Amino acid sequence: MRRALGLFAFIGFTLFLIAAAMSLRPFGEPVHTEMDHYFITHAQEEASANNVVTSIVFDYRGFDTLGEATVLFTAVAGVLMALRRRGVKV
Amino acid sequence: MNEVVLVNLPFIVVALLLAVGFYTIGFKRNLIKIVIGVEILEGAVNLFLIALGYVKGAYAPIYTMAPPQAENNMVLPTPQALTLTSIVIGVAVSALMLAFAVNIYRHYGTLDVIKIRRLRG
Amino acid sequence: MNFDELFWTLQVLVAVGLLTSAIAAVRFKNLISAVIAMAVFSLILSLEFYVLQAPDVAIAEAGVGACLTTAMYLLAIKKTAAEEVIE
Amino acid sequence: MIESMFMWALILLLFSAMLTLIRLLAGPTIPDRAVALDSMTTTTAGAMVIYGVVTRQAVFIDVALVYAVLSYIATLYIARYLVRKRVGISCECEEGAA
Amino acid sequence: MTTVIIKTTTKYLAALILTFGAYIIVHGHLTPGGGFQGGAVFASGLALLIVACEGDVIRERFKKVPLSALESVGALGFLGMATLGFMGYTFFRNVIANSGFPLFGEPTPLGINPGYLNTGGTLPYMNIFVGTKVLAGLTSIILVFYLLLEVRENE
Amino acid sequence: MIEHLPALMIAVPLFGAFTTPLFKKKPRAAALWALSITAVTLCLGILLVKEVTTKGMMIYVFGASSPGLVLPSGYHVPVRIIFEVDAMGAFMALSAVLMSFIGAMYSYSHVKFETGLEKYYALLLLLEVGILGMVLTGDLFNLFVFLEIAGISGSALVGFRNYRGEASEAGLKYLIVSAVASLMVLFSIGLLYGEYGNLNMAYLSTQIGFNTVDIIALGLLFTSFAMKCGAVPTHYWVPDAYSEVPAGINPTLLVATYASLYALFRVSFSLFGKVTLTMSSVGWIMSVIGVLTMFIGVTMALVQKDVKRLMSYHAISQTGYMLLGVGVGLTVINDPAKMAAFGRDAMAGGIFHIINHIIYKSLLLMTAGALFYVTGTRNLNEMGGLARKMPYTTIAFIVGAAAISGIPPFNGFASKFLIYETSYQLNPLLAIFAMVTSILTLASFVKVFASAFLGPPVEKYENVGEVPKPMVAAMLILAALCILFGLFPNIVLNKLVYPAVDALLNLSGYQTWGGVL
Amino acid sequence: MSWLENLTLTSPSGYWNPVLWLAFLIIFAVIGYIVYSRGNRRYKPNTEQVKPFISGNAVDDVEQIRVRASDIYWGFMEALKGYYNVLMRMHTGDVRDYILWYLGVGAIILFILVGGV
Repeated sequence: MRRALGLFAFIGFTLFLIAAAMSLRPFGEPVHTEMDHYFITHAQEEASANNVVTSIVFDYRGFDTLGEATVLFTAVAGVLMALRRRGVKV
Repeated sequence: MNEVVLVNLPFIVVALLLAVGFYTIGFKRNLIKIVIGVEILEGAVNLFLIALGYVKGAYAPIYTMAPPQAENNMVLPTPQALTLTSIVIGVAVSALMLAFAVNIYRHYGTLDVIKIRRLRG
Repeated sequence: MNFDELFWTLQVLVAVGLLTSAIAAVRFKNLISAVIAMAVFSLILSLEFYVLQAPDVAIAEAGVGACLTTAMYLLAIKKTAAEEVIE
Repeated sequence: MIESMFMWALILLLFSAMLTLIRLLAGPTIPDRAVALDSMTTTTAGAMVIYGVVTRQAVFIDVALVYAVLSYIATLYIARYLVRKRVGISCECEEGAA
Repeated sequence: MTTVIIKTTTKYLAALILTFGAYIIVHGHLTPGGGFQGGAVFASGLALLIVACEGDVIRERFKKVPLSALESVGALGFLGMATLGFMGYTFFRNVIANSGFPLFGEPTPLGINPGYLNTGGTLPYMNIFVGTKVLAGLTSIILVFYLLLEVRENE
Repeated sequence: MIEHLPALMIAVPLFGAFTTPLFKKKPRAAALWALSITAVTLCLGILLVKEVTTKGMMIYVFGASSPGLVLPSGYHVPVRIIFEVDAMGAFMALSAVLMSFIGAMYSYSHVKFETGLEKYYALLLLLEVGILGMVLTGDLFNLFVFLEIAGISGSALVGFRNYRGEASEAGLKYLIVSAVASLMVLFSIGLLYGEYGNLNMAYLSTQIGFNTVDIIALGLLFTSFAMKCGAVPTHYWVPDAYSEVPAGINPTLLVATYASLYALFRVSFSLFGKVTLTMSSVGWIMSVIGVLTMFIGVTMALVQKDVKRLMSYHAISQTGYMLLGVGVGLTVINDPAKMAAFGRDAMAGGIFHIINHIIYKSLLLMTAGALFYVTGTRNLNEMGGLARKMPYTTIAFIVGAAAISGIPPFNGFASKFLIYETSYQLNPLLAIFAMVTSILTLASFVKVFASAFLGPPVEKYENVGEVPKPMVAAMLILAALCILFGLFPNIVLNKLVYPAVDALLNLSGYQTWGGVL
Repeated sequence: MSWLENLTLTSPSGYWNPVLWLAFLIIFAVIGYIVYSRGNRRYKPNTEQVKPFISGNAVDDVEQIRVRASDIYWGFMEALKGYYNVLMRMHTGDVRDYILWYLGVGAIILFILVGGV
């Protein structure tokens, strides 16, 4: 019973995912590229870096990278906390 | 129909990988397998983002020693930056999940999801 | 053989490899085998990033998938059970 | 001409990687699979280098270098696991790709 | 496990990997790579050292390295580089780029070029800080997993 | 400096979080440091609310040469990350900073005897950072990143008591749920990026149309955020997580849940504003889910015997009120007459209920934590007669229970009153369900009060006394806020809630970054 | 009296003023207190009068007169037994079911939205 209902839900959800993938624009032909065009043409003079991806990661979308570093920090703190030796002092 | 499948092949692969990941999370009984399922989902979404950024016949968005025809013919760089963030998040999530799984094994002595149900009702 | 044909051949090969290794990672009863399959999954994913002109992401996926995640999984499995329960 | 040769070499390398994938699926024991992973990594690293040559992007070599170096560590971890385990369970786990 | 082969290989390979990680971190604004990737490679090198040595050796060695403090320092440095933008601009402004600051402050030539290390503004600094943070974080994750195991086996 | 306020809201707690692990052997110092950081953030949050409600939406462009420079010269798309703080975001930010402060104060005594406290406080601050980022940002991918921060730090905190197996179980469940939800959010972000090549929510909302990909993205975002905020068929993680987390984290975790609710509202009203303007089915789905959430939550709460689990099911049921209130508004959004008649009031009720619920549910969960602190158990069957031993806790509990049941003059009544009145106008059945839920809520809190505080005293707890002063202070502050918000609901409504409602409804203002263009 | 109106919460079909409510409450409390104080006081502590009266039976053990939390609303739960059976079967506590419910709800919502109902 559980398995049948679960399979039903799973298949239904997956069909929509495949539908989304099929109805997306063709692979390799992006339509709206204004933002990326700005990055490619302006990254060298504004961030003075040859690697456009790095200039996005640390300059244009640097705040995301701060979030990313925070995620890693959080995970490390969480792992160290979850695997600490003794839970209670006393 | 056939054309759509071939042209959108990476996207279809992404959808199928998502399906595999959801199947793993939904129907496997081992916790480590469930963590693997989450990681398959991560990989699928990362692949999706990168596939969105590809431009036919374009070059990597790096100016250092690039071939001369790469000028003004680069793939979209934003999805790559997003994917980097997403990969780091994936590592963080799987590390924490594995730590919890190890902790659960210490207390419950099993990794069977059916038996890890002290909290219910 | 021109570049376009090469690209699509690579795409098909990578698609097959990704799906196969993912399904293998799910189906293997032994968790070590599943982790090895995940390493292969990560390798092929990295190759796909590479082919799609994203070397930054490919390095990240390589560094993470080839070594760190595999090591974490193996250490975690070492501390727990290696075999999946029989359903 | 030389371009085409590189492309064929690339295809051949990836084809051999596929063959090792079959070994990974079928390999009855864990060491088989570990070796399959290792050889597949090496093959794919070679393929990456050739792809960099085909597209004439020198900076792509870094990726292949990282992969070639790091796969050693993964193999070492697996080996370490197997050594510890041999005392308890034997490695002859008899199930295939199911 | 720690056979002669492993020990000898590790000795040279670890040095190579660590150097390579440092290269990826520092050259992040020129070639593929950056703080996170380099940090991951560096942490992989340390993971190699961890797996190739015996448990006690690792504990002795890494007790002297304040990994979590290193991680905090990396994160704080990254935040501090971002805060530099408050001097007249906004948060995360790349204030050093094209400013003529002696370290990494030169403008880069436009178009395709062989790559000059002394460019990038705050990007190389951020790369280094993030690299420090990532290598400390990932190493401490691996280490805590590994040491937990050793303790349990000894008990 | 005042224009840098949105960035400082993130930078200050982040600085605190990064420095807290340095207090490795000094847990007291870490606690005081975290408390002072949350206090500073509280001051900044109050400043932010004042600024936003008086001067309108605040824009902060990260990395531009000035904070208001949205578009680069010569381009008509935004390229940098933009913080877009309107009254709704400021409202949520205020609740987040307030609750983090209260939680840090409460934790000072509550987790005194545990180890790893520097990590605990760091994670508390990181949870606050995650919430603040989620509610202040105007960038879709940034929303995802902060959603992950909130999810990971929240689940790590749920697993804080690692000597209990149940805590790790709950943490793993929460982590898997939040990982899957955020991955689906990222997938739909990818769909939208693939269609329109941008990540800014204001820009995207001008572009979004009715094609299949957009609608699928809407569905995925809706479902994911609904799961993260604990709407009913996907609510199962809520009782697990809330009951295992230390009580000092409960307020912040509650706000983290409602940050997802905020994201749900933001997606429905702003990002897909053009779509939901003509598709009333989104509003109906939200209302129906709200009613289901309310009813199933409260009936499950009635049969619990674990006190924190009971209160967590009430948290689910109260989420239903918010979904119902805002869903009623969303249903009639394309009908100006109905909107003026009751839609705006319904939304005000739903949004006012967010802060009311955060206050009284935190209060209740804290009293449950105080009971756990003195008795060491959460099982109601083993408690009894604690009223004389813990007078302040009892008073706080009575205030909270009266507020959650909607008894005047406490704050729960004001918002529930608005929701009943307005949902009756849409469909009387909705209002009847809401009232039945309220009655059942009162019934289940009578049960808790009778079995924990009344009855003959238990010998085991002969020697227990009142909990330490910081815990009492935290509870009494919240009890006072309950009474204040109940006595002067109009002030809160006019100063905070109606601006937030108008900010949600003001689609064109959101799309043009508050009139920058 | 504009401040009084300022505090009045109006809704489509009603209004609520906490200050007025409080004033009435105080008036009624005063009336109640007057009525209460005019009654005669017969409360004597430490006598039989303050002991709980349980159908005239003498109960020595305190544990026997405690109403346990799981016994409260027993009748309610008995009456709604079918409903609670279904509900309890939904709450399995299995993490896979959480995800499967998510998939199911997502499929239904997507069906409604894409189908354009």
